[in-house]
Order: sequence, then C-alpha cells, then structure tokens
Amino acid sequence: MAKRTIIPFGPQHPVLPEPIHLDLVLEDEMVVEAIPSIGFVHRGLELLCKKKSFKDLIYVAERVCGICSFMHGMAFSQGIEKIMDVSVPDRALYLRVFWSEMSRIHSHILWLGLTADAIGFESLFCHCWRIREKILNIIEDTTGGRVIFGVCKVGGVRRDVDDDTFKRILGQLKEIESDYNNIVDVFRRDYTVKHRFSGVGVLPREDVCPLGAVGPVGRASGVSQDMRKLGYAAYNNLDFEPVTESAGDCYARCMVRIREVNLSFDLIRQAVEKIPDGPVDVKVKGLPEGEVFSRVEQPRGEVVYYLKGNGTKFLDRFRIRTPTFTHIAALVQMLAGCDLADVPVIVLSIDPCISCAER
Amino acid sequence: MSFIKKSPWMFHYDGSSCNGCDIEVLACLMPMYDIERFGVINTGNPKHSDILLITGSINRQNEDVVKTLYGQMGNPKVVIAIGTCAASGGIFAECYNILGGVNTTIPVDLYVPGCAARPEAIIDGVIQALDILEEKQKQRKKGKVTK
Amino acid sequence: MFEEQEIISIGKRELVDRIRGLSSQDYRLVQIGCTKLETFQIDYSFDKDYKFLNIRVNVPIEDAQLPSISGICGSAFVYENEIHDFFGIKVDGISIDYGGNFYRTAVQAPFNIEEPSTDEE
Amino acid sequence: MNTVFYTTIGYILLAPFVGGLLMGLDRIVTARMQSRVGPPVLQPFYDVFKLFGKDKLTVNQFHNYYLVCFFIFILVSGSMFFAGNDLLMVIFAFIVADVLLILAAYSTNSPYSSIGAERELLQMLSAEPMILLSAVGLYMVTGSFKVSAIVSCEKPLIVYLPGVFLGLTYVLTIKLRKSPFDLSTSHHAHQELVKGITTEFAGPALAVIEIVHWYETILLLGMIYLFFAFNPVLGVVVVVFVYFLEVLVDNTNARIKWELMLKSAWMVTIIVGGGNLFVLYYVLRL
Amino acid sequence: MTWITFLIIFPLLPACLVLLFKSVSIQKWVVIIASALICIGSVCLALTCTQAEAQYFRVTPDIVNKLVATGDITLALVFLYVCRHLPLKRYWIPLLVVVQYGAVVWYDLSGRVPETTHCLFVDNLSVIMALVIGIVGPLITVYTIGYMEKYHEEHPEVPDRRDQFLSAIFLFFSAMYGIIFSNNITWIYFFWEITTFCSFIMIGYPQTEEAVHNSFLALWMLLLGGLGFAAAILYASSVCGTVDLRQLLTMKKSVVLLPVLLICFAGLNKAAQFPFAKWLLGAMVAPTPSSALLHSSTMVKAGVYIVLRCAPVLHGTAAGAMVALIGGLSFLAGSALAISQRDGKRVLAYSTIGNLGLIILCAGIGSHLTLWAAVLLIIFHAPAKALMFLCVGTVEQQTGSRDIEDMNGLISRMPLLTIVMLIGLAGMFLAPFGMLISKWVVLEVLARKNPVLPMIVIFGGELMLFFYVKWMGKLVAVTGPQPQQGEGIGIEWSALGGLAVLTVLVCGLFPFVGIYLIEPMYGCDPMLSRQAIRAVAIMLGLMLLLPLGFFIPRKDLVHVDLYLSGANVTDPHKFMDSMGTARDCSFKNYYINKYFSEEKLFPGALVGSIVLLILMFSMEKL
Repeated sequence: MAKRTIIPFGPQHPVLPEPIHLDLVLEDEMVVEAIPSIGFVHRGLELLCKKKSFKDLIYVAERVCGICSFMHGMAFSQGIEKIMDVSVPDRALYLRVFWSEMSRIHSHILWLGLTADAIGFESLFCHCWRIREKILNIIEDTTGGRVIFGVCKVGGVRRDVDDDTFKRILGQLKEIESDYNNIVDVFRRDYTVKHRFSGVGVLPREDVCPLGAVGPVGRASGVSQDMRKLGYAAYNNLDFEPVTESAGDCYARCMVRIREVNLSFDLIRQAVEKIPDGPVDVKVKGLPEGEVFSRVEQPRGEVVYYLKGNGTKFLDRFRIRTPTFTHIAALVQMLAGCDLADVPVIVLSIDPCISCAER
Repeated sequence: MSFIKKSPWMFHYDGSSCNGCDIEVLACLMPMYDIERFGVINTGNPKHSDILLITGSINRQNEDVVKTLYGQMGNPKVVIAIGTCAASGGIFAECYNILGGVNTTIPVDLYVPGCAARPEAIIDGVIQALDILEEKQKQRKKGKVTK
Repeated sequence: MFEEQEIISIGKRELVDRIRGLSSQDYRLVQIGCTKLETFQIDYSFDKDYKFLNIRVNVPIEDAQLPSISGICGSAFVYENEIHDFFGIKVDGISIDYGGNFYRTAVQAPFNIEEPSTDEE
Repeated sequence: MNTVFYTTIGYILLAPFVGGLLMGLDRIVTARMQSRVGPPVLQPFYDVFKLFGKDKLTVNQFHNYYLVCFFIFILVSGSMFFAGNDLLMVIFAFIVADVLLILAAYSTNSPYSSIGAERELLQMLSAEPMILLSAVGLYMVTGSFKVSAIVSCEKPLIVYLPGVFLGLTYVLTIKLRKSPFDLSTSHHAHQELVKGITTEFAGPALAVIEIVHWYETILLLGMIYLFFAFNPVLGVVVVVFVYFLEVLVDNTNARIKWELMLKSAWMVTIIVGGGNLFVLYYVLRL
Repeated sequence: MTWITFLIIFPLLPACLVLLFKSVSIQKWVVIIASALICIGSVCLALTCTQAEAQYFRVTPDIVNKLVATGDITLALVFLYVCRHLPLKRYWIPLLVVVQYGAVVWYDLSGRVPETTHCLFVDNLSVIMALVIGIVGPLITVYTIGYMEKYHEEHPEVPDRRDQFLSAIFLFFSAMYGIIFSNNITWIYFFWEITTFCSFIMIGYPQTEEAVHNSFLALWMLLLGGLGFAAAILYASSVCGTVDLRQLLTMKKSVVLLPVLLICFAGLNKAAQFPFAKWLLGAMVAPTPSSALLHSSTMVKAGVYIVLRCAPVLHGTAAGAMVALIGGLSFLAGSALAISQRDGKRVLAYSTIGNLGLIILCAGIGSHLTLWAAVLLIIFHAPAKALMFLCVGTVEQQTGSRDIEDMNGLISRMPLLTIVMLIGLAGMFLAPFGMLISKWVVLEVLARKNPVLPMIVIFGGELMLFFYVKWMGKLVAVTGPQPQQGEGIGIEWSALGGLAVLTVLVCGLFPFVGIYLIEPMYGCDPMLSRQAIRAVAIMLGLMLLLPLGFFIPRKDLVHVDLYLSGANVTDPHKFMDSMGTARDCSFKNYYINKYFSEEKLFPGALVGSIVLLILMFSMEKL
C-alpha cells in the first residue's frame, strides 16, 4: 500500500484566507503526513528596525498582523518602556486592557465564523460576523480604526475614552453578549458541528509542553497557561481565571475560545469599573539601551518580543515570536492521521495567523 | 448591458498582507455589507472568477503564485489591488523580501486605498470594476469580429 | 509590573545537555532567537509556570554552526530552519530539514548582510 | 406518442426556467436566513449568461466533451421521467449521467477534481440505493414501474410508503448537493476541496453544470411529487415544502464527513426504507 | 445431433494436433482453423436446433457408457498421478479422488447405475451456452497465440509448455460442450471433472511456488464439488432410480430435492460462490487467457448452468431460497471486496464471483421470470468479462503491471486499447449495456418478491458501480503527452476488437435473444415494455453516437493548467512542494480498506455462506 496521493493544499486555498502551503500525503481520505511550508507572506519586517527609528517601529509592529494588531503594538511599547524605564499612567494601562479585550473578542468571533465556514456552515459564519461587526463599531467609535487601531504608543495611548462613552459601550456590550450567547449555543449543541470537531486533532496534555503549544491550544488540552497572569498592563488588578478544557481536540479549542469571549466581556466590565482618572500618556525621552523579552497574551496565545537597543534610535534586534509560529510543530503532529475533511478544521483550530508567523 | 455586470464573481488572494485588508474583504460578504446584493460570489477558485482582489504586496515567494492564479482566470478579468501595500508596498516597501505593489507582477486595473481598506471602499472598488469588465468584454467581442 | 527575566550564558558544548535537563524538568521552549552582534547571539528561551529563563549561546560569525535540539524539543525545528535561512547558520540534524527552503527569500541570509542603518531624518 | 413528445419538449424547455427560479429563490431565502439581503431572484440566470460569455478554459481535450455527454444524459433521464417511462430506466440514465460527470473530473488528473470525483462516487454509493428502493416501493404499491402508471394510480401512495418517502427526502439532500452532504462540490467553494468535482470547469462549461443542476433539481422533485400524485395541488405544495426544508437543512448544518454520510444514508435506506417495504410486503400479502 | 457430436468430439482433434506438432507456426494455424470451426459449429447448431421444445437424442448406451466409465477411471488415475508429490502434505486430495471415483466406478461397474437411453439433448439454454462458449471461447483462444508468445519472452524462467496449454484449452471446449449437451448426470460428472483437470493444469502453468500452491488449492476445492456430484449420482441411482436429468427434474420434489441440492452444491462450487471463492482468486496466477476463458466467461458458467438446470426443482422451496441467498451473499461480498483491491485481475475475479452470485440468486428463486433474467446475465457477462481480462492481460504485457494505479493516464499512452477497455468496463455496469439491462430485469422481477432480494441487488449493484467507475477514472485521466506504447499487439487485436463489438452487439440484439431464444424456453412475457426497449435503444444510440462528437473540431478553446492552489510549476502536472522541489500530482484511488478489506469481509462472508450451506441441506425436507 505504498502508493499515496500527495496534494498541494494552498498557498491559494479558499478555506484559508491566508496563504500557507501544506503537502498532504493522503491514503484514501486519511492524511498520513502533512508538511507545511510558509514564506508566502514573509516580508522581512524585523529588519526594518535598521531603517526606522524605534518610535516609528510601533507602526510596523501594529502591522505585523491585522487581527491582533493592537496587542502587537502593546507588546512592543511595553518592551521599549521597560528598556527605557518609562512608567505609564494607570489610565493608559486600563485602556490598553480595554482595547486588548475588545480585539480579543473580535478576533475570537472572527475565528468562530471562519471555523464555521470551514465546516461548511455558512449561516453560522454570517451570524458570527454579524456580531463581530457590532464589536468593530465600538472599536471604531473609540479608536477611529476598524482593524488597525493605531492607538498604542510608547509611553501610553493616543486617545482617551470618556466615561459617557464607556457607559454607552457597556450597554451595547450587554446586548451583544446575549446575542453572542444565542449564536454560540449552536456550537455547543449542534450535532453536525460536534461531529466535525469532537475527537479531531487531539493534542494530549503531555504533548503541550514538548511541542510548545500556547494560548487557547494549550488551554484546551488542560494546561492553564495565560500570559495575562503575568500581570502586564492592568491585568494584575483584575480578577480572572484562565479558561481551560481537558479534551484537547478541536471542540475543546472551540469551547475555550467561546468561553474566553465571555471572560473578555467580564474583564472589560471590570476594567471600566476600576479605570482611574488621569493622563493617558507620558513623554518619552532618550534612546533605548538594553534588552528585553516582552510577553503578551494574544488571542492566539503568547507572543514574545525580543528588543535590543544599543543607545541609538535604531534597535539592534527587533524579534517577534508569534503563537502561530510555535504551533507549526503541533500542527504537524495533529494533522498526521486525520481525515482530509479535518485538515481545514485542524489548521484553523490553532487560529493561524500566517502574517504574524512569517512577519 | 452585458451580463458580466450583473454577476461579477470574485476571488481573493492574500499577497503578503497583514490580514487587515483580508478580513475586510471577507467582511464585505457579511450581513452588514452583503456584497452578494450585486451578484458577487466569492468563488475561491481563479477559474471561476472575473475579479481578482489582491491584498498585500508581492514578495519573492508569492510572485509565481500570483502570476499563476492570474493566468488561470478566464477573460474578461479585472485585478483590484486592495490597500496601500498592494498599491506600493506601503510600510513594507523597504523590506528586503518585498518586490513592491501588485503592478510589479500583473497588470492592475483598480486600486482601493486604505490601511486597512474599509469594506465600503472595497465594495465601491468592485462596483467601479464592473464598468472596466464590461469594457473589456466589448473589446474582446470586437477583437473576435475583426479576427 | 514586569516579569523577571533570567539570562544565562553558556558554551556551545554544554547546550544540548543543558536543554535536555530543562526539558526533563518540564520547561517549555518559548523561542529560539538569533541576534547578530560581534558574534551570533543565540537565545533559547524557556518558560515554566510563568517563570522565564533564557539560555544564551554565542557562536562566531565565521563558521557558524549549531547542534540541533529538535530531538529534545519538538517545536525547535521551525526556529532552527528559520535561523538557517535568515542568518545562514548551519544547524545539524534538524528533525524536519527544509534545506534552506523554509523561507524562500529574495536575498540569501538577509540578516547576515551588513546594511548600514539608514537615517531618514 | 404526441403527449410524450410534448412533455419531453416541455421538460427540456421549462425545467431550466423553473429550476433557475427555484435556485434564485433558494439564494434569497438562504440570504435571509443569514440575515442578509441576497441577490436578485434572477441572479442564477445572470450567472449562467455571464459564464457563457467568458473564455472557454479547459485543461484537456476530453474534459468538456464528457460534460456534454453528462448534459445529454440528464436530459434523456429527465425527459424519460416526464414522458412517463420506466422509472428504473430513468434512474439508470441518471446514474450514467453522473458517471460521465465523474469521468470528466477524473480526466483532468487534478487532485481536487479527482478527490471530488471519488467523493461523488461515495455520494452515489450512499444515495442511489434509496432512490432505487423507492422505485421498488412504488412498484409494490402500484404494480408498475412506469411513471405514467404511477402518476395515474388513484391510491395515496404516501400512506403506503411513508418510510420510503422519508428516506428519499433524506438522500435528496445528497443528490441536491446541499449541506450537510455537499461533499463532492458545493455552491460555496469554502471547503477543503475548493469546488471539488467542478474545480476545473470554467466559463461555458460551468454554465452547463449550473443548468444541469436545474434539470436535476426538477427531476428529483418530480420523484418526490410521485408520492402525492393522487392530489396534484397537495403534490406541488409538498414539493415546494420539501425544497424549502432542504434549504433550511442546508443552512442549519455543517458539512459532515463521508463515513457518517455513507453510514447514515445506508441506515436510513435499510431501516426506514427497507422497513417500510417489509411492512408493506406482509400487509399486501394478507 | 450432428452438430452436437461435432462440437463434443471435434475439439479433441486440435488438442491432439497441437501436442503432435511442436512447430509454433503450425500450432498457430491449427488453433485459428479449429477456433473458426468451433465457432461455425456453434452458430450452425444455433441455427438448426432452436426450437421451443427440447430435443433428446438416443445414444447407443453400451459403448458410450463403457467409454465414460473408462474415462472416469483414467481421470482418477491422472488425478492421483498429479498428486504424486503434494505440496504442504494435503493428503486429503488423493483421498477425495479415491472416495468419489471409487464409489462412482464401483456403482457403475456393478450395474447399479440405471440405464439411460437419451443421453444427449439440446434445448435453448444449451444453445445459448453453446453460443457463449463457441463465440467468446475461440476469440480467447486466438488471443492466446499472441499472448503466450510474449508471455514466454517475458518469463524465460517458465518452461515453454505452450502445446499443453493449447491442448488443455481444446480439451476444455470438448468437456464444456459435453456438460451442456448431456442428459445423463454420470456423463455430466465425467465432463465436469475434465474441466477441473483443465483448470488445474492451467493454474499450475507458471510452475512457480505460488502457482503450484494455488493449483492444488483449486484442485481440492473443485474436487469437493465433484464429491457432491458423485454423491448425487449415488443417491439418484439408488433412491430415485434414474440418472436421467430430465426425469430427475420432473420427479416429485420431496424425492429429488436432495440429489438436486447436491448438484447445486457442485454448481456453487464451480461457480466459485462463497465459501469456495478462494480458488478463483488463486487461479489469477494463471496466464490471462485461462483466466478469461475458464475462470470468468465459460467454466465458472458451467456451475451456474447446472444450477439453472436444477432451478425448476428449487422453485418455491426453502432450500432454493438458501441457494438464492448464497448467491446474494456472494454478490454483495464479491462486489464489496473488489473495492479494496488494486490488482486488475483480482478486481475482475471478485466481480466475477459477484456477478455469478447474482445469476445464482436468480436461479435459486427459480421462477420463470428470474430464470429469464439469469440467462440474460450469462449472455451479457461472458463477452464483457472476457474482454476485460484480455485487456488487463495486454496492459500487463505492455506496461509490466496490472495494478490499477499504474493504469493512470492509460488513455494518453495507449488510446485504442483504453477505448476497448472502456467498452468492456461500461459493458459491466453502465446503462444501457448488458449487465445493467439484466440488473434492471432482475430488479423488475424481484420487486414483487420479498424486499430482501431487491435490496441485495441494489446494494451489490451500487458497490459494483463504485469500483468500476474508479477504475474507469484511472484510465481516462489525461496525464499529458507520454510516449505511445502499444506496439506489438498483433493477433490479439482480433480478439479484443471482436469481443468489444460483441459486447456492444449483444445489447443491441438482446430483445431478439429474448424473443427467439429465451421466451420460447420459459414461455413468459419478458416484461420489457416496448417503451423501455425504446429507451434502451435511444441510450445505446447515444452511447455510439456521442463519441463521434469528439471529432467535431472546436475552436476558441483556451488551454490552462490544472488548479493546484497556485503552486504550479512549468510542468502542468507538477507542483512546488514544501521542500521547494517539483513533484508529481498524480492521484490515487480510494480503497476504503477500513471497511472493505479482505481481512475484515472475507471471514464474515465465509462463515455466513457456510451457515447458509448447512441451512440449505437441513431444509431439504421443507
């Protein structure tokens, strides 16, 4: 039975909006082996640190990825602030939490939609994205951008949100949340959805650590690991527990994300409640010298920025390690032995952001 | 009026975009914007499409891919470059792996500006592309007659 | 609030044993990064229960070679292929070796090319 | 002879209109279920006319040729049905048509097409037994395989064959390529197989596929109608209702995998369809 | 009568001639002329002997009976001789021989076997069988000449015993005609065992370890059937008091059911139904012509034929229903098992088992309508299956492989052969070709029976469709310009072409076959309405006309490469893989080993069929 089909899956493939290539080795419909290939989005933006000053680099960081754009900016700013020992005002930190959680909600709902689409459930796709538009409206309301916010900067944030707006937003969020809960009930209950997710792409708990799985993928396998617990921004003042599931399959990952959205709604409420008055930024003086590893929990998991300054306005190294990149190894393992029909589901279950991964 | 104006099928390729424009392209299909009102279907297959939406700039590795996909579309066809990167490379123009905007590789008919381009702008771009499509269809028919 | 970051510099020979030790203590490989200074500075970052630990190895730029740790940490192969493609460092024995085709870049080993920092202003 | 002639011509001319309209309504209803506005009702026709105006792309010399054969055999099958011919022969012609489509996909040697072809085969393996079984069921009640005889049968067939009807409705989803059974190809290409069996068809060839789909739809709905032929008004109402049900199912289900499709379709065929026939067999013998 | 004698006796002549003349060219001409004569003989028989009533011929009993007894003894000795060095210590083989021949010969010599005066007969069923043997057989024989020549070029390790092979073929012809024209079951038994012997010789021909092993496997399994036959003879002569087939079949069912079941047992065995299917699969090691001739189109049909003969007795009995169910089980299991196979000959072997199962199913029910369908199946199955075997044999010789995956893109490499092969494949399962028409008839007939039977036919038919279509798919895949092969198919073309034409022709002619041959025999309305025949005619016409459409020149086609997710490289059938190299995108079929593998299904089918066999005999009194 040595004869196997090898099919090219991607770079252009309608089920994945982004270009990634997989060589799928098939036996009947079973995937025996999958070898990923990346680089179709590779721009080489890490080297831009030689061409743009560290203050401008935040624009680059925000465009590492258009979905978790804000958190890239935040991780970068945090790192530079640490090197330069800038203390950011509290209100800015709370606003960062607010926008991170908004973008986490938008990212997770986007993901829910895309996954629904990958299993051929178009109407669920549409409804998820319908809700997401409401979130985007709030984001646009507060930042002026829909997907790329451009509000984070070294030393704080660029915009403030006044209390009336916050009040209005809380009201809107309440409606959105109940709408959202109705829709995700389909994920929880629908037979065909369960059929497509349960037992698919299982990543056992003991494999999480060796394969370096992070974020929702790790949490779905029962590893409670959430970088927000590091307490960056204002997270040390907020009360929350990382969401975990134990099954480690696509269904668990789906459930983790669904529940994380609820957690985010809750965090936003807490943050809005506790937000102090005051300025939203400080002036940054001097040039960075030193190095730092800055870690932030993105919707897809832990992102690591390694920044090394040498006392000029150009950084020595601007290194980004994104969650998708570290998930490639887990992906290779999960894809072996699955069905062809499961491939998009499994690939999507790590919530791939190829643009992040390849930079 | 030719039917191509009534049923422009599109497909989307992510050159090396940051996903910002990509998700906005997808958002066009969604209830809020519902581009299917104009008969647009996101086919996902170059052979079935009339409009190619490219987001992001062209890099060394996807150059051949974009050429291949463009070549697999049947005439008449239109290419729309979505976003700043697709127009010129944008913020990434200086990166070592970026060749530049989409026009460095295939002919572009229409540019939609923005970083990220807004869904309204994308829909507007698609609607404007319809006239170009119709023009191309006319040219094509004429060409056939003269031949 | 910022986490503690422990950075330990070791020699290339100790590397594999050290990492095997960490791996057996359930440390998770966070990333492998490379920075070009006078030498190549390779960072192996680990994490255990939110505790960040960084193992640093310096490799001379001429004759840059590294042993692979992909046998110990399953996710290491992507970083090692990346380091190979970006910096031109030879990594021996990667579990899935793309042979330089992980990133098919326009420039070979782009991070290893001396480019003067341009001043825009 | 004359009536046969007229029904055949009528089917060939009218079916695409009705089918296309149904498809247009389908798209609107679908859009509304997704809280969208949706395209104009004539959109399927626009699409087809547009496709005819496009380049005739092809990957090899045989590809489009099989497609034409496919088209002709669907026409033959449908015409035979509406001319009141032998139901089994209608189904067999339908199978031949399907096989030709599969061969067209195979002939491309393209991975996505070929897997689509393979899945289409699995779909046939799942659906055809039930369709043939319903022909047997109709025969058991009416004593004839001829469609004309079945239609003119005074008995309310649905009362005798509720299980068969249910089974047929179940596999109808497979034959209409609606979710959850749109494995080999679907109207939305966002699946692992791109467009599956139709990936390599482009331009006019794709238009032909669309048109054939309209013919198929009408033919299959005709089979549903047979169960209610004793009362034409009720029949039409049920047909419309069943089609609406298909749209609803399409919109409330994810695509399932082939194993579940095969198993469930065979279970339905054997338990619901076969069970019905058994009961009928013993009732009729009494 | 003349033609019958001619057909039984004449093939012995070329059988001796090929042994006498070692020259290849003489052998060639002997074979061609003899084949032509056999063919002419069968057609003449059909023209002269087609009547509503069966005709019985008186044969001087003394000499012939002696002859048969002597033949029996000789055959027994020959069997014992070939068993002289048994592989794997299968001592039960000689035991089987000794027991059955000992009993039969002793009964015969001691005069306990009743005399029969009319030993030969002919009726329409015999005529149809004669036509099948006499038209398909000679074509295969002619094919053998060319095939064996190349076979020995390619397999120098196999000792060249072509003369024996050809001789065995002609001996086989004689035996087959003997079976279908004999009215005396002792005679049938004699000829029956000759065919077993021929089969044994041919399977063992390559003399490899596997071939020898399989030949002995076939031998003992077929001898088991012989044992059943022998038991039937003993029972019939001692209890029923006659070995005259006609008399036996008209006796009271309660008396005659047991011997008839024993004969059916032999028939099931020869038709390779479960649980005996294994010998047929093993027989695939033999050179292809023998697979085509013995193991698909004719010899296995002898098993079906004898069950068909017994059908009037089986009709309406529970035991008959069991026979039908064994057939049904074989149909289902054979079709399902073929899905997991990728060796072309093995697929064909399984589908043979399946198709014969369908015929047995019809015969077991035994009503006139089902018999009518069964006969149609025999007629359609023979040419198409023979054609397929010969095509696979030719492909194997041309490309060195009979693996279906290796036939990918055959239409680019050997267009003509592929077209012939597609006709054969279409003939096996596609409307409006033969097998499907008969399946349609079967369904129409069975629809008024217990719903289990139509369901078996429906599911089996769909499974069959699955593996044949995916095979067809491999053939039609266009893999781009490749070197043309197919040179050096010489005399084989006449056989391939002839069979292809025949496959199409029988579909066109089947209403006539029905009206002139089958209907007088079973006296029933074939139930084929005019309208349906017209539908078949239209479809057949389309099938013949549509290929012409391919020659219509078409302009303005734009050739593009395959959709490969944009990973195309300059070669249209290659793509850029993850490691950056160009790779072939050839696609492999599904084999669904998870559900249809031999390991999973075969034991189940074996157990099921053995249970059914036991039930069959235990229901003898019902």
